[in-house]
Amino acid sequence: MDNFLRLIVRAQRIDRRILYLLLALCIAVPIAVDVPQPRPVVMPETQSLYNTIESIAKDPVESKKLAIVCTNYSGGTLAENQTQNEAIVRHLMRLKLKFAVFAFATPQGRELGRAVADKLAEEYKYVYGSDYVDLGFCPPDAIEVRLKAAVDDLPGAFEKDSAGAALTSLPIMAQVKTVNDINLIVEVTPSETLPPWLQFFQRAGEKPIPTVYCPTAVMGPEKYPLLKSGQLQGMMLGLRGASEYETLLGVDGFGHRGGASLSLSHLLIILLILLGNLGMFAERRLRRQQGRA
Amino acid sequence: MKHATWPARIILLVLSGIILYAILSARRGKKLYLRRIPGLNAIEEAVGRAVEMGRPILGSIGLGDVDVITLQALAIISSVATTAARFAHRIVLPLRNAAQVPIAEEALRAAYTAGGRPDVFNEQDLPFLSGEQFAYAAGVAGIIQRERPAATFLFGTFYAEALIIAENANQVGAIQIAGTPSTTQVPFFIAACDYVLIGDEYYAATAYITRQPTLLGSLIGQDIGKMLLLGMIILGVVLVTFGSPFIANIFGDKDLETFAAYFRAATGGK
Amino acid sequence: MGGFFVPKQGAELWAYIIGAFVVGLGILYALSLTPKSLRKTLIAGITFLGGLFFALEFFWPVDTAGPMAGKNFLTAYIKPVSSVTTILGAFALGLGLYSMVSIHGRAVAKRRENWGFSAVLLGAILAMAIPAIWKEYDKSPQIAGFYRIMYDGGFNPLNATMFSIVAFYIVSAAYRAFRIRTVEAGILLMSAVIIMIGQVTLGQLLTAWIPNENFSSNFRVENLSNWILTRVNSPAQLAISLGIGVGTLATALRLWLSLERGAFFDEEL
Amino acid sequence: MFDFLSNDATVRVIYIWCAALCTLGIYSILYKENKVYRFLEHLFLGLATGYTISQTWTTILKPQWWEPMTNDGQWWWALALPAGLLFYMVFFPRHAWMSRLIFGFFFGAAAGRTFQAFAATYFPLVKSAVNIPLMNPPEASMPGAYWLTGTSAILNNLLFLAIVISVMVYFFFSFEQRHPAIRMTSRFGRYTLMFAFGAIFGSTIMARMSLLIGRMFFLIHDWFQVTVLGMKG
Repeated sequence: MDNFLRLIVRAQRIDRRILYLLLALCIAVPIAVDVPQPRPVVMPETQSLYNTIESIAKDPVESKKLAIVCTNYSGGTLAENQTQNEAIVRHLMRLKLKFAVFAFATPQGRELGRAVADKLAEEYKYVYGSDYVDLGFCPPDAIEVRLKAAVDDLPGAFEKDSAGAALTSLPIMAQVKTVNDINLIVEVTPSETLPPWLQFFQRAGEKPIPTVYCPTAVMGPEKYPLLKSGQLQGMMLGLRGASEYETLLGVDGFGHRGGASLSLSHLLIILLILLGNLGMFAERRLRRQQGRA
Repeated sequence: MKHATWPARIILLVLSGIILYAILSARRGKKLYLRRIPGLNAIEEAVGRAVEMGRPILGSIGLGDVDVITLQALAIISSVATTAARFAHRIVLPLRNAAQVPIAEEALRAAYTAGGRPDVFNEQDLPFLSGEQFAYAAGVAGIIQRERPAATFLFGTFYAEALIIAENANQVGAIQIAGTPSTTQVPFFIAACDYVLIGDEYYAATAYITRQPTLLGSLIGQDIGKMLLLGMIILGVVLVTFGSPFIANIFGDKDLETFAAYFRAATGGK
Repeated sequence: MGGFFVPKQGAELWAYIIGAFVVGLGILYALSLTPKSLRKTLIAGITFLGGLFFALEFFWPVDTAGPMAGKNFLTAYIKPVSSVTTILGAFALGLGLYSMVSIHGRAVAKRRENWGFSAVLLGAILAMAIPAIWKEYDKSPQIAGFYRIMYDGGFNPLNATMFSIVAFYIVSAAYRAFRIRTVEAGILLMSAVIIMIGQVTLGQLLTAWIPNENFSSNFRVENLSNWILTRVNSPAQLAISLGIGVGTLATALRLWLSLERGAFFDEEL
Repeated sequence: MFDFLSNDATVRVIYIWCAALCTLGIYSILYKENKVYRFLEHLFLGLATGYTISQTWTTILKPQWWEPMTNDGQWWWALALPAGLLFYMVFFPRHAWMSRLIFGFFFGAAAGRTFQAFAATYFPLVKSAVNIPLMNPPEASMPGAYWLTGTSAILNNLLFLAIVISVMVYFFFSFEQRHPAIRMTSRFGRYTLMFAFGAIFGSTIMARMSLLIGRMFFLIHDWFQVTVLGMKG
């Protein structure tokens, strides 16, 4: 018994490099070998995001308007944000909704967002300029001003698309004049980029624009109050949210494939925490025994 | 909210008025009480240990621009520097934002002078590490592994790089004190650091360390302001429970017409 | 031609640009003559004016109807004023560059220990900055290709890898910190573990047998973790952010009215 | 000589190899600090600084300053240059105080914006904190409600209010928290804070693992399987 306790006590101080190696294996093995796995349970906030887009498509007036997909991520968070972005764009394209790609946190965001739209456009026969448009990149310092101006004159505020064509020359913009011609704001982001939309755009028109949020898992929790306060109509939380959304759409994307690695790594951490605590209690017990002896 | 509604004007004016009144009365010499904030007493201890071990101190004022939060962080690091200067001890302070460079240099030079050892101050100990978040993190991690600081002081705005810095410092056995208003990073500081300032303890810290009447007064004003908001929340919940969204409407986007409608309803539709 | 503040063209434009620059330098010179006793007042005045614009624009009543609906007399100037702040902020970059280049340039020039790393750093600045700007003016494929190698082969993967390294650190931090030594540590551990289980499919399988309806649904782990996030985490976050909000407001007031004290503000000028 | 740079496939092979080596080299710090990491650290700092320079020019100075000034004839932008020079006054000790003029302008602008930011950020939060009736909650009559919904909604709302109050009380600094009621409230506040921080920690783990999954996917798939082994993407 004592030998067993001593073994557990030693497990309390596993060298960190062994922890790192274990983690690398937990992540890498499921990627190298395709593991079958069950579908996730869909969370209410993900379902609500899905329903928001569905109801826009069903509304004869709203479905004619333009959605804004703001892709504020960079290469660092591709795994989460790109997967979310693909799921959203796929959904919009399935429902034949028009949308604009836009970014203001990093110029990379615009490039990445545009690349996703271009890739899926082939599949859904979307045509640039009439089904979707690229509003370009706006430097973060200027976003406040840009959005304030866009409230009354959207094409005027953004002026040109990323290729330099005047927005007014594109067929998709024919019906888009002001904030009232926007039916949805999608914010895909790894950072604090939601406030400009909420402060200067969402409620600047005749009625609030449905706004949905696709943050990395770390940014999500602090925004739950906004779901309750009605400032957000849905949220796709990190890679898990993307995987749930893929379930709703019935597709197998990266969200689904990465799921096994996610599960294993979480399991590893929980086991390690368990081991560490057992070790601590075992040590206390040993010490007490020694104290008695 | 694009422009102020009337309730917003009144609330902001009242809050600002309370804070300013508290500041001004503190500056006129009113005695002020401030409760103890545990982590702050550890600062001297950490500096002392670094001196004993003969290894440098590492500071960071985070990723923020030259803004309110960063300036608060700099004030805390400066007071650490004054203590360190008394023992002619080195502080390394890597910077992420170009505009922070001249301000940090000036502040630390002043701090070392105040501690009596301006000769120990060296501009090379305040390196600028690119404008990019993770390049900064990579640079700080490298500095930590090479210089093996005995104590770290991490104050300011932090994002995901917080854990990179804190874990590397943990590996070299540094005693760590951190404080940040970025709530998302607090749990990681709790996990990796010895003392952590949470939420607006961060704003209280400078007042507590410097004992400046202005800052103490401001803190008292903030307390009264928070009590006011809390009082309105409690009153609002009671009113909502009895069917009146009055307080909820005050904090809404709609301006006077809502209240006109409310009073019409309250007075029987006149 | 018309007025003074209208766009100019050609040689006249350049004359105006140079003229404006020279006048600006003149103003700088005049400012440098400010007597010591007035300096703090001057700085306080500029600080106040910088803030007054945004404060007034927000507080000043707006028109409720007509062409200026939802605007006041300052709203139109928000765009140019913000542009000015952005541009001036960009000019500060040179300060950081100076610090970096002087430290590493000196290391290379004096062949200090490990000067090779400093040389790599200086070389990398040029290798990235030059093609990144050049490709804006010259669309040749060679430059695009070189930029691609620097960006997709260097900067981007270094960035992503450094970010992902947090995953390793989070494991060692969790392993060390989540020991039930105190009540608080126990609470931290419990809520983190429930969230972790509720987040992954493997964890959700644990309670997938419980019917997801009515009362019993409360015991499913994903609903439990959602409850923690919305019902415990939310109000706590809300209360923290209200405190921070009032703190920010207070500090903003001190800065705006030049009441702030501390290392930077108490120096003699 | 640099013709290979115009071949997309060649460029792709080069940058994938570079990226893979960079990725592995950075991870080497997990074992211990070494020359490879130090090389990549300096490379990264240089590239990042170069990137910052180029972005400052291409996304800010060129479109917002240089082009309006030289193409659109708005000559008055030339005045921005002397104003920007104020930053550099720190290099001249006699005139260093002048840099405070521009910092002052920045502090002022940041402060002036705070009023709107406060109203826009915190007012809706207060509104949502208030909207929690402690009797007849609307949830009780929503679809999907069952016999306990009404009670649990009330309990949840009470909990919400209790947490808001206790956490705010925890952050009051101006009086000693001696009275037992206040001490209990404040301690409950601290416990709920720990609950919230645990929740953030737990949900962040998923985000960070996702990043690592992304990098591992690159190493295993893009680099090893496709580029090294030549398997089909």
